[in-house]
Amino acid sequence: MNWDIILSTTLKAAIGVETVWYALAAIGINIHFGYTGLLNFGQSAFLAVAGYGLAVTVTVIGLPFWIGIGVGLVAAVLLAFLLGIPTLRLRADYLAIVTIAAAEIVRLIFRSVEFKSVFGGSDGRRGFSQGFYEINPYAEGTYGFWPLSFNEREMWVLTVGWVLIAIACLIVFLLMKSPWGRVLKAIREDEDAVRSLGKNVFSYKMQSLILGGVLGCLGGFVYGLATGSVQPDIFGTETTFFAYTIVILGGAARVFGPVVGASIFWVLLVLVNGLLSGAVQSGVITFMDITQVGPFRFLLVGLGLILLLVYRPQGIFGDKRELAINAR
Amino acid sequence: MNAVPESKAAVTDRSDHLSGAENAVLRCDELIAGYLPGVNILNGSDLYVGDGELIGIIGPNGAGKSTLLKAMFGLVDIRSGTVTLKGEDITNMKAHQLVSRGVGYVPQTNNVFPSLTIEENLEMGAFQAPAKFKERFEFVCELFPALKERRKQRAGSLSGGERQMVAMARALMTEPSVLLLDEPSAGLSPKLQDLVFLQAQQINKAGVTIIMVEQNARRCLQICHRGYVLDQGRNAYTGTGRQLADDPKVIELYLGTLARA
Amino acid sequence: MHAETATDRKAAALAAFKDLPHEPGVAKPDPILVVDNVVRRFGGLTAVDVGHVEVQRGSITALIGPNGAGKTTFFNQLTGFDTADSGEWTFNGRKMNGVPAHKVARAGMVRTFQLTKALSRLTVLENMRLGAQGQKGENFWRALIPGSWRGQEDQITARADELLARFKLDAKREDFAGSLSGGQRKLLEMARALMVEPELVMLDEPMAGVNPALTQSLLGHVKDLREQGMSVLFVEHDMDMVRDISDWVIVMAQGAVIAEGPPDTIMSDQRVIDAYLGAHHDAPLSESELEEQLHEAEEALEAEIQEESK
Amino acid sequence: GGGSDTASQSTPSSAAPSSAAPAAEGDGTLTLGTLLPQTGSLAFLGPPEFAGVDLAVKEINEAGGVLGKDVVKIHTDSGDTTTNIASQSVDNLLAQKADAIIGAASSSVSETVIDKITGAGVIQFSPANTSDTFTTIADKGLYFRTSPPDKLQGRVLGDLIVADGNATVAIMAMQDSYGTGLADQVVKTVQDGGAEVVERVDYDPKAADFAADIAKIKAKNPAGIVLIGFEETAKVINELVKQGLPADKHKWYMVDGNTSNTNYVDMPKGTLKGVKGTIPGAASPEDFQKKLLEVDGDLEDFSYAPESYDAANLIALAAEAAKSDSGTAIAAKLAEVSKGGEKCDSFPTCVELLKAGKDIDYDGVSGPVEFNDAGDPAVATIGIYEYGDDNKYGTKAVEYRTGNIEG
Amino acid sequence: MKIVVTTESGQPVQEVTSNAQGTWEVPIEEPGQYKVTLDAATLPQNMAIRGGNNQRAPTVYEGNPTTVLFALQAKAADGAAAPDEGGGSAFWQRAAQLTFEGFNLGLIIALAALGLSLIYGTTGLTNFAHGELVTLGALLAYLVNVPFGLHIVPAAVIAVMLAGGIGYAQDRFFWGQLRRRGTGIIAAMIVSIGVALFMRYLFLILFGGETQAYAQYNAQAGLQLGPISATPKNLISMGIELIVLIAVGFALLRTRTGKAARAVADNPALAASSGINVDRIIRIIWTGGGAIAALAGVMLGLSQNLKFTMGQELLLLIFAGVTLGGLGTAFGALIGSIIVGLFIQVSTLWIPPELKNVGALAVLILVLLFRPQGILGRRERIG
Ligand SMILES: Nc1ncnc2c1ncn2[C@@H]1O[C@H](COP(=O)(O)OP(=O)(O)OP(=O)(O)O)[C@@H](O)[C@H]1O
Ligand SMILES: Nc1ncnc2c1ncn2[C@@H]1O[C@H](COP(=O)(O)OP(=O)(O)OP(=O)(O)O)[C@@H](O)[C@H]1O
Ligand SMILES: [Mg+2]
Ligand SMILES: [Mg+2]
Repeated sequence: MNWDIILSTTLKAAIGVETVWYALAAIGINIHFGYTGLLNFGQSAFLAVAGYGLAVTVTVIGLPFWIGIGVGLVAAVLLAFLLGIPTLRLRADYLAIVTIAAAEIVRLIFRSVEFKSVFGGSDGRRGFSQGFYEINPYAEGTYGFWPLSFNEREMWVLTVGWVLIAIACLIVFLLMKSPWGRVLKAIREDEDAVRSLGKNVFSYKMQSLILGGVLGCLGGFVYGLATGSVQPDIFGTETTFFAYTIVILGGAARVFGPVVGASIFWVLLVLVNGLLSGAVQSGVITFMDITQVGPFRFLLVGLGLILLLVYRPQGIFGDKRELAINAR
Repeated sequence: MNAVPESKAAVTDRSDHLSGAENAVLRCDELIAGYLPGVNILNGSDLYVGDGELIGIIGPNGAGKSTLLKAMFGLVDIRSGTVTLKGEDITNMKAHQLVSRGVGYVPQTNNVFPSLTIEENLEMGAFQAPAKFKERFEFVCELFPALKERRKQRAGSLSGGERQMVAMARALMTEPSVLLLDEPSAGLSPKLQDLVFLQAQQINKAGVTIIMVEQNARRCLQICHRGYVLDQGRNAYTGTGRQLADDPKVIELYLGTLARA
Repeated sequence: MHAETATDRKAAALAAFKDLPHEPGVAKPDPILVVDNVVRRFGGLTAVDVGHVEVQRGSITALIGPNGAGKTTFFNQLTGFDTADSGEWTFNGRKMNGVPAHKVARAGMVRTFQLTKALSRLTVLENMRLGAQGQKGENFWRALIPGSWRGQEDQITARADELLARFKLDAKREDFAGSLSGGQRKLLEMARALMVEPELVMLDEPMAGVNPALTQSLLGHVKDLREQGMSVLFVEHDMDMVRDISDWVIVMAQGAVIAEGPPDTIMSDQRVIDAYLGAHHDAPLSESELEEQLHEAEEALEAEIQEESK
Repeated sequence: GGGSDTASQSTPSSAAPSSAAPAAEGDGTLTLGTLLPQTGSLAFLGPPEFAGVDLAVKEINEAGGVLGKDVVKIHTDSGDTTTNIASQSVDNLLAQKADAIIGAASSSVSETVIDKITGAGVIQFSPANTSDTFTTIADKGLYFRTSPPDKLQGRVLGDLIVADGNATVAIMAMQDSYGTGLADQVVKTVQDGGAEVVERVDYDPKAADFAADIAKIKAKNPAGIVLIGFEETAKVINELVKQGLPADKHKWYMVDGNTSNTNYVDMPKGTLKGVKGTIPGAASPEDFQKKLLEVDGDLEDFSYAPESYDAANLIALAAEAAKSDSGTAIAAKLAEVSKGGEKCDSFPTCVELLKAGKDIDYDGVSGPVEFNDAGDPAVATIGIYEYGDDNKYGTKAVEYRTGNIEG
Repeated sequence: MKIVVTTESGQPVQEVTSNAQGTWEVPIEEPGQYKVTLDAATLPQNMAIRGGNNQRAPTVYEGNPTTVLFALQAKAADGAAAPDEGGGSAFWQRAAQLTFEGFNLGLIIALAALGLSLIYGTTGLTNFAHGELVTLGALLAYLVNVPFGLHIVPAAVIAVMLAGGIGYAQDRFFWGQLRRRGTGIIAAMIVSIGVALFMRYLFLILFGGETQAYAQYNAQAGLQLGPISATPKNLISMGIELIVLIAVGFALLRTRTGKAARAVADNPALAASSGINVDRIIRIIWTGGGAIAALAGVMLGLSQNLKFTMGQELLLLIFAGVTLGGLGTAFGALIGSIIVGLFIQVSTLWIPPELKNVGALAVLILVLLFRPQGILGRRERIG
C-alpha cells in the first residue's frame, strides 16, 4: 500500500474544497436546525440558486462576476422568503418534508429540458469563473508542503473558502452568544412559550432561515467556482443529507461543529477509499475487485456513521447532558 | 445541590425506621438514582410500605419525590440500593413487568396518551386484563362522570383537570395491589380533590397498598397511615400522618400555615 | 414605607370592589380588561361563551371553576393563542381580538401555561432573561456588537437573579430547565412571566404542584405585584390561596361566567359549592368526620363485595 | 475541445508544466487512471466500461506494454453528480501520477473535474460524454472522447425511420445530454425527410414510472416510436406493451444506449420482434463481447465498453508514437494515430507498425475513431440491427453506414 | 408520380417517376442541401400528401443515402378523421388512463408509506432507510424467483416473510439497542441515513447496478377496459395493496395491539406504566413495517422492474404521501399517497412529464399551507 498517497489525499480532503463547501452548507443548517430547530431539508436549494444565480448572470446574461455573486445572494434571500412564508408555520417534521419538496422542485426545474436555454438542462452551466480567477493573487505554481500541494487555483479557492468559513463562524459565535441567539434557541424548545413572552417568532424564524440560507449559499458559490461549473444534480437531497450528517457529527448547536464535521466526513470518505483500494491493489483484500471499492466505500462510510452516532450520539463537540434532556 | 447538610439528622435513624419493615410489601433500601451521569437525585433513601398501608410522601419541590416513585417503578436508572416487592428483588425491572406483578402508577406529568381517545386511554390502562375493561370502565366513569360523555374525545384536547381524571382513572382500571400515585389531586377542582382523597382511602381499605406523593400535604397527611418527608433525595422525617402534620418543624419547612389547621 | 403603600393598594382595591353588586358581568370602576361575547366552540362543544366580564386594574382577581369549565381556553382566546369564533375584548382600552400572541404580550398582557412550557435546553437563567422586554441584543444587527447589549444584559441578569432567589430557584440557575421537577417548572414559568413586567399577568394554576410552604411565601410576592401597580388574573383550585390573596373572584362553569364577588361571598354561594367546591371545601376534616367518611367508604365497599359475590 | 485551442485559454492558469503535477514530465511508465461510475445512478454503466479498459490494458501488456513497461491502471469511482466523489477520485489519481484519465461517463461529472485534470497537464479521455459543451470547452488540448457520435447516429436513425415509411413519429428521450442531443438530431432528420414528429417526451430516468409519458405518446398514435435511453428502456417497453403500443403495431427504434441483448430476453417471445436499433462500430459487437466476458464474467450490459477499450488503446498508441508517457506529449499524438496512415485495428498490430516507423490509423471497435481538432471523433460507422423473435438482435447488422460526423 | 430534385439554389438535378411500390432513387454527386418536390398533379386520385406540403429540403451527407418521405392519405380524410385530431375524446381518454395510473402508483406509494408511517408513529424514527427496505423486499423476491426458479407469487410470499424477519431482527439487534442507549430521534435519523447508505451499497455489490425483471409477468400485454389500458398484474396488485392497506389501517384503529402501538407512539414511558411491553410492540411494528415495505417493493418490482436504487428513488414520494396525509396516521398515509400518485400522473396533462414530480410536490406544499397538520392530522391544543 502506498501510505504516502493515502496520507496526502486524506490530509487534502481534511481541508479541501469539498470540506469547505459542505462546511458552509452545514453552518447554515446548524443555524436552522441546531439553533432554531427548523428542520430545513432544502438547504441544497440555497446552494443551487446561488450557484445558478451566479452562473446564469455571467454566462446567459453576460454581466460581470460580481453582479453574479450579488444575484446569487439576492436569489438566496428571495428563496428564504418564498420558502419561509408558507412553511414556517408548520411543525418541525412537516417543515422537513416541505423543504425537501421545495428543493426538489428547484432542482427539477434547473435540470429540465423545458428551461434548458436558461439553466442548461442536466449539464448545467459553466464558464462563469473567469472573474474570480482573474483576481487570483497567487502566482502560477505549486503551493504547500509535503504531503499537501495545491496549484494556484486551488489555493485561491481554498483561501477564499476558509476565510468565508471563518467569517461565518465568527458571525454564528457572536449571534448565538447574544440575546438574538437566545430567542432562536428558545424557539427551538417551545415556540408558544416564546410567543407568550412577546417575541415575534415568525420574524426570528425568517431571520434564521435567511441567515442560514445565505451562509449556506456561499457553499454554492465555492462549489461553482472550484469546479468551474454548476450542475443540477449536485444540489439534490443527498447533499442536504450529508450536510445534516456533518452537523450532527460535529455536534448540533456548536459553532465549530459543522466545520469539524465536514472535515471528518470527507476524511472518512477518502481514507476508507484509500485504504480499501490500497488493500485490494496490493492483494491484502481478495474478496472483492477494484471496481467494487466504490460501493464498498459507501457501505463502510454508512457503517462508520452508524458507529460514530451510536458511540457518540452528541457528536464531537456536543454536550451529552443536552441530549439526555430531550431523549424520549 | 447534592450536598446534603449532615446536620439535619432525620428524625428517626435508619435501623429504627426499618424495624417495622419486616413484612413490607414494597421496600427501598438506600436508593441512589439520578438522570444525568454524575448527578444523583436520590441519595440513599429508604422507604417501606406494609401490606394495606397508605403512605404519604411530601417535601419541597425538587426533593426527588417523583424520582423516588419512578425509581421504584423502573423508570429511572437505579445506581445502587435495592427495591423489593413482596420479597422479590425488582430493582431496575421493567415497568410492564411490574404491572403484571400488580403495581400501578400514575405519573405526575405526561400522564395521558394525547392522541388516543379517553376510552382508548382507559383501555390501555386495562391492557393486561382486557376482559375486565367493560366493568372497570363503568366503575371509573361513575367516579368521573365527565369522562363518560367525552369518551370519544382525544385526550390531547382535554383540560388540565380532565387529563388528571383520565390519568387517575387509567390507574384504577387494573385493580393493582400496590398503587403509586404522583400528585393525583393536582389541578383538580376542590370537589374532585375530595373525591380523589376519599377514593384513595376507599381503595386502600379494600386492601390496596398505596404510596402517594402530594403537595396538598395537609390533606395527604390526614388520610395516610404513615408519612415521609423527603428533602434533597433523603428521608428527612418519618412518622405517622398525625405526628408529621403536628410537628412544628415540618409545618414551618414544608406545610406552611396557609391552610387552616 | 413599603408596608404603608401595601396596605394602601390593598385598601384601594377593596374599596373599588366594595359597592359592586355580586353578579356576573358587573362593571368595574377602572377596568383594565373588558371582554364581550367571547365564544369558542370545538365541534359540538362550546368551551367558552362569556357574555361580559371586566377585570379591575390594580387588583388580584381569581378565576375559578370546575375542570373543563373553559378557563384555560378563555385565557387562550384573550392572549391570542387561539382564535375565538366571535367576540371582542379590549385591554387598556385597546382592541385585542385578532392580535397575535406576541403583540398581546408586548401590550402588557402576559400569561403562563397550565401545562408548563419550560425551554428545556436553555438554562434556568436564560429562560428568565428571555422574558425581559425591549432587549437591544434581540435585534439582529446589534446582536453582532456585544458592546451594545452587554450593559442591558447585566441589568436583566440582576433582575432575574432577584426573582430566582425569591422563587427558590437560585440553586438551579445554571441547570437546564428541562431537568426541573414538576413544581419547579411551575415556579419558573411564573417567574419568567414576571420578567416581562406586564401590566396584567394571567397565571394559569400557578401553584398546582408547588409545595405549600413555598406557596405561602410566594403569595407575598404576588401581593407585592399588586403594590407595584400590576393587575393579576389567576386561575386556581387551591381555595386557601384564593381566599388569602384575591380581591375579587369570577366563577366560570361550562364556558360561562356564573358568579362574581369577593372571595368570602363566593365561597358561601350555594351554586358555587354545588358545582365546584363540594362539601368539604371549607373545614378541614376533623377526626370524627374522617371516621365517618371511612365508615361510608366501608359500607360502599361492603356493598360492592356483596355485589361481586353474587 | 482538444487539439489546438490552447491559445484560446482565457484563465491565467495554463498547462505550463511548471504548475502541473510531476506526471506531466513523464516517468517512463504509462499510468492510466479511470474515473468511471462504481456507485450512483449510472453504476450500471461502470462494469462494461471498466471491463473495456481492463481488456485493453491486458492486451497491451501482453503485447509488451508501452515504452517497454507494463501499463499501470488505477480504477477510481466517479459516482454521479449527486455526490462529489469524482473530484476526490481525481485528486487521488493525480497523486498517483496518472498520465491519462479515462472518464467520466456522465457529461456533468466530466465538467466538474475537467479543470482539475487538464490543469494538471493530464489527458481526460471520456468514453461516453456526448454533450456539445466539450467541443468548445477550454481544455488546453487535453480532452478527448470516443463516445458514440450523436450527430451521425441521429442522422442514420432518423433516415432509417423515414425510409421505413413512418409518417408520424414519437420520441421518448432520456432527459440528459445524451438523450436530448440524440433526440434533437433525430427530430431534425425526420422532419427534413418529410415525416412528422408528433410528440417528443423528455423523461426523467429516475421517475417512479413512465405511464404518463407513454400516455402522452399514445394520445398521438404515432407510426414510429423512438426510444432513446439506457437500461430503463425495459421499463418503458413494459409500459408501451401495457398501454397497447406493442412493437408489432408501431415501429420501435432504439439507440446504442439501449440496444441490448440481455435486457429484454426475459420478455415474452416476440415482444421486440422487428425492432431496429443503431450501434456505432463496424463490427458486430458479439465477438468483442465474448472477449469482455473473459475479463469480467458477470457483465450483463456492454454499453460503452468498446469506447472505453478504444480510449485505452489510443492513449497507449499515442504514447508509443510520442515516445513519452507525459499527458501533453500523448495528447499531441492522439489525433495522428487515429487517422491518416496504415489502418490497423488492435494494439499489437498497430504497435508493430509504429515500431516499424509507419504512420498508423487506428480503427477501433466503436468505429473508425478519427479525431478532429476539438478532440472529438470525426468519422464513425453506425450499424443497424434488428431484433428477432427471441428479443435479441442478430449478430450481423442489417446495414452499416459510415460517414463524417459533421457531414 | 413525378418527383423533381433540385439543389438548394434551384439548379435542377433530376426528375424521376416513382415505381410501382412508390419508391424512387436519385444519385447525387455532391453532399449538401437539396430540394425535393412532388408534383401533386401526378398523385393518384383521392390521395393527398399528409400535411399538404409537397416540398422537402433534406441534407445529403457524403457516402450516405438520404431518404425523403411523402406520406399519402385519403383525400376524404382531410377533416376530422385523422387519428391525432380526435381532440376532446383523446384528452379524456388520456385523463382516464392517467387517473388510473395515479391510483396504481399511489397505492404502491401508500403501501411503502404505511410501513414508514407505522415505524415513525411508534418510535418517532424518521427512517431514511425505508426506501432500502422497499428495495430489500423486491430483491429478496428476485432472489427466490430468478436464481431459485420459484414462481413469483410464492417468491413474493417468502420475500415478505423474510423481510418481516429482517425487520424484526433490525429492531431486536439494532434499533432496540439504540433506544436502550437513549439515542435521540435526530441522532437516530442520521443513523438511518448511515443504514440507508450501508444497505444500498450492499445491494449494489450483491445485485449489481443493472435493472432486472422478475421471471414472470414481464412486459405483460395490457387489456383495454373502456378508456383505460391495464395489465392483469396491475389490477391484481392494486387489489392486494388496497386490502392490505385497509386491513392494517383498521387493525391499528381497532385491535389492542394497534391501540398499544399508538399509545407507545404517544408516550412510551406511560405505555410501559400501563403494562404494555413497549419493546414487544415496537418489534411487532418493525416486523409488520418491514413486511409491508417488502410487499411494496415486490409490487414496485412487478410494475417497474428492479434496481438497487428503486426504493431510494421512491423515498421522497413516500415522505410526501405520509406528510400530506398527516404524520403517523395510517389512513392519512393512504390518502396522502394516492393524492401524490394522482398528481404525478394527472399533472402531465398540462406540464411536461419530466417535471411531473414538481406537480405533486407543489400540491403537497399547497395543501399544507391550508392544513398545516396534514389532511387527516390533528392539531395539538395549546396551553
Ligand atoms: N428528566 C430529568 N433530568 C434531569 N434532572 C431531573 C429530571 N427530572 C427531575 N430532575 C431533577 O431531579 C430533582 C428531583 O426531581 P423530582 O421530579 O423527583 O422532584 P419532586 O420532588 O417530584 O418535585 P415536585 O414536587 O416539584 O414535583 C430535581 O432537582 C430535578 O431538577
Ligand atoms: N382543542 C380542543 N378540542 C376539543 N375540545 C377542547 C379543546 N380544547 C379544549 N377543549 C375542551 O374545552 C373544555 C374547556 O377546556 P379548558 O382547558 O379551558 O378547561 P379549564 O377550565 O382550564 O379546566 P381545568 O381546570 O381542568 O384546567 C374542556 O372540556 C376541553 O375538553
Ligand atoms: Mg414531582
Ligand atoms: Mg385549565
